[in-house]
This record gives sequence, C-alpha cells and structure tokens, in this order.
Amino acid sequence: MTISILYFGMLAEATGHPSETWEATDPLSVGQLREQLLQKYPVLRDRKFQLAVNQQIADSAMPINTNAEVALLPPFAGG
Amino acid sequence: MTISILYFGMLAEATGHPSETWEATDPLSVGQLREQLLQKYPVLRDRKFQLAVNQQIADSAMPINTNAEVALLPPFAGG
Amino acid sequence: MEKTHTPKKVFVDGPISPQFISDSIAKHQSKTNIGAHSLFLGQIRADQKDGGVVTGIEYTAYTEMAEKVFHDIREAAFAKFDLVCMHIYHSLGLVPTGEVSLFVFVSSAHRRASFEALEYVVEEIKAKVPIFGKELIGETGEYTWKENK
Amino acid sequence: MEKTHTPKKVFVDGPISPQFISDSIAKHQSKTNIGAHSLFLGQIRADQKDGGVVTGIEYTAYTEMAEKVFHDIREAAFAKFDLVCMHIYHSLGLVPTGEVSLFVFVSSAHRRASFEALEYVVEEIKAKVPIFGKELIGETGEYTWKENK
Repeated sequence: MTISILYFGMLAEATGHPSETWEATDPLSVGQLREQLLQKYPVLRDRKFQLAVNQQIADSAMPINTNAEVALLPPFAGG
Repeated sequence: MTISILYFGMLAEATGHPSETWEATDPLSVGQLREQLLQKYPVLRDRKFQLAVNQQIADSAMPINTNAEVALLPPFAGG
Repeated sequence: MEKTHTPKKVFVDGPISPQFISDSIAKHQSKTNIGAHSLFLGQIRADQKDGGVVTGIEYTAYTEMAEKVFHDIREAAFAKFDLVCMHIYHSLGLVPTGEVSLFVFVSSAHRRASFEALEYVVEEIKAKVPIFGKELIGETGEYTWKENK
Repeated sequence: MEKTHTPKKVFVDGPISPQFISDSIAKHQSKTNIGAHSLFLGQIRADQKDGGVVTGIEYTAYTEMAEKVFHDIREAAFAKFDLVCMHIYHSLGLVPTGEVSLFVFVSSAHRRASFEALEYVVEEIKAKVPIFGKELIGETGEYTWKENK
C-alpha cells in the first residue's frame, strides 16, 4: 500500500525533503512505521517528534490505511 | 475641632451636597462620626457606605483628628 | 524592568478609544524583553433594567484617593508578579454603551505572569478604587447606581 | 451568542499589527451584550542565544491540521465558558523581534469567563497546534528551532 509522508520544521531539514511517497506492507501500525522511518533516517533517532495520521495525533498502536497522510511533527512553537 | 466631609455618588444626592464643614467635639472616632451623620441624615441609614479618613478606608475605632478629610463612599463601580 | 514606578495618569475623559489602545500596544514594540501582553477592556453593556435599557454610565471618582489606590495596586502587582510594565486607564464622565471605560495592560517576559497579574489588577480595581457609576436608562433621564460584584 | 462557529481564518502573513488589533476591538462596540474583553498578544523577544540575539521567528505550520485544531479549541472554549465571541490570529512567515505573532481575543458578558477562556485558549494553542518556529539569531544566518514549554 501507498502512504504519503510529510516532514515539518527541523524534520524536513533532517531528512532533506518536506514529503515523500512511502510504499509499505499492509497491515502497518504507527509504531511500525516509526521504526521503518528511523531505519531509513538514523538522524531522526535523537529528534523528538509526534506522528499525526490524517491530521490527528496518533499513538503507536493505531493502524495506518492505504492513502493515509502521515505527518512527522517536531515540538510545537506557536504563540 | 473642624473636619471636612465629602459625599460621593448617591450619597451626595441623598444629603443634597458634595461636601460640608463639620464641627465636632474632640476626641471623635469614625464610629462616633458615623452615628452623628446618621442622626443628621436619616436617609443614610439604608445606604451602604464606607468611610475614608485622609483617603484611607477607616474602621470604626479609628480616631479622627482636626482638619481631617473624611469621605463617605458608596459601593464602588469601577471597570 | 522598570525600577521606579512613579504615579501615572490613570483617568481619561470619556471613553477609551480603540486607537488609544493600539497606540499603547505599538509603544511596546521597542521593549524586546516582553514576550507576553495581557489586556483587559471593560465595555459598557446595554443591560435591561426596569424602565429601559442602559445607554451609558456616567463615572465620577474620589480622584485623589483613587490615584493613590491605583498606585498601590500597581506597586503590589510589580512586587507579586515578574512584570516588565503595566498601564491602567479608567474613564471619568459619560461612557456610552458599547464603549470602553477600563483598560488594563500588563506585559511580561513569559505568559503566566501576565495572566495572573491581569486578573489580580482588575479584581483589585473593582474592589478597592473609589469610582462611582450612574447607569443611565432609556431616554427619560432615569438612572440607577452601579455596584461592583 | 454565536450559535454556529464556522471555521475562521486564523493564519495571517507576517506580523499582526496594532492597527489590526484596534480594528478588531472597534468591531465589537456594536455587540452591547459584551461587558469584558480579554486579549493576549504574543510578542517576539530578543532573547540572547549562543551566537547572538534573536532577530525574529520564521513560522511554518501543518496548516490543514492546525486549522482543525484551532477550530476544536474554539468549540471547546465555547462549551466550557460563557462567551459572546472569540477570535484567534497567528502569524506565518517572518515576524521580527518586537512584533506580535499571536492574538487571542475573547469577549463575555462578565469578566470571569473572559479571564478563564483567555488562559485556556492560549495554553491549548501552545500545546496542541502544529506550528513550528525557527528563531533567527544575529546577522549571520544562524538559527535554532523554538520549542514551547
């Protein structure tokens, strides 16, 4: 299945791009995707980030469906 | 001794004037002055008010000295 | 940090205009140790009373005492909270419904101090400053005397 | 009372000007059920960092999600507090030191609701809205990423 990944702020900087298309095996949980991302981008290991799936903050157990939009969000700085 | 009395807001309305000079016997406490004021102006009996002596809120026991400025303050409405 | 807090002019004639408020805000843009401003505006409500709707409040004050009390509130707020600066303005005379009669403006490096100081200062003003308000009702010259809760 | 709270435009390009703030205030003078306005302004501080002083913050956001979260915060605040109206504005792009990047404006009949809602809304924004800030340092192109506490 195909999902779309978005990187924001310092994470776009760390990975070198703001988004990419990700080919993954189905089923896939948020926790499993996080592991795969850390494998591809070891630089993310020492960064704090949360994952949002379809614009909702997601915990590790949440399943990711095909065509999902997954965003990697560094610490918030609004205000 | 002579003191000066100021009436504000609804109390100026009730007494009919914003200020007057008051001749009083010495010593005089705030509580005693309040009694004398209520005698002269029975209309004040059903009004809420505080007394300030020389621009400080005063309790009944506080003595009033000659030339003091005593103000009758109805409920505050700032803001 | 302001170290000396000289008494400031608080009372203004009539309503406090939005332009006056934005001028105050603009003046603080050069104070680059400020990270948070909290502002309170008291606006006159068209409350329904026996006899009609409130059309405005006519404010009077025991001004000499009021200025002292404003100064004391100011000093106490600077002592309690880590503020960069603070301004208080209050109307005297007629303020029509919909217009602003109280403007409290507190500024600090971080937001918590400004929130806490704002509430503190407004509550102190309502409770302690000898300001009196005649609520004008309808078109017939009726009024009641306002009392803070 | 606003009964339906349609999503509103929150993001503005660059700093929020004092004039924009006074225009917002002026628009509320016809809402004569309002007695209390509380406003919060977040202003960029010239903090000292390794390498120099902060000269501004460059804001970016996950805008689609941010707009949803702003809407949720707005709905939650209307449910929790007795408000007449509420406005939130946040900058995107560069906001120089001394200028305003966040403007929260809550209005109610009585003061307590406006105080409580102001704090609630600002804290929720800081904690939950995916906005990111690059603090620009000195004159040499250095920067650090800001993180809310």
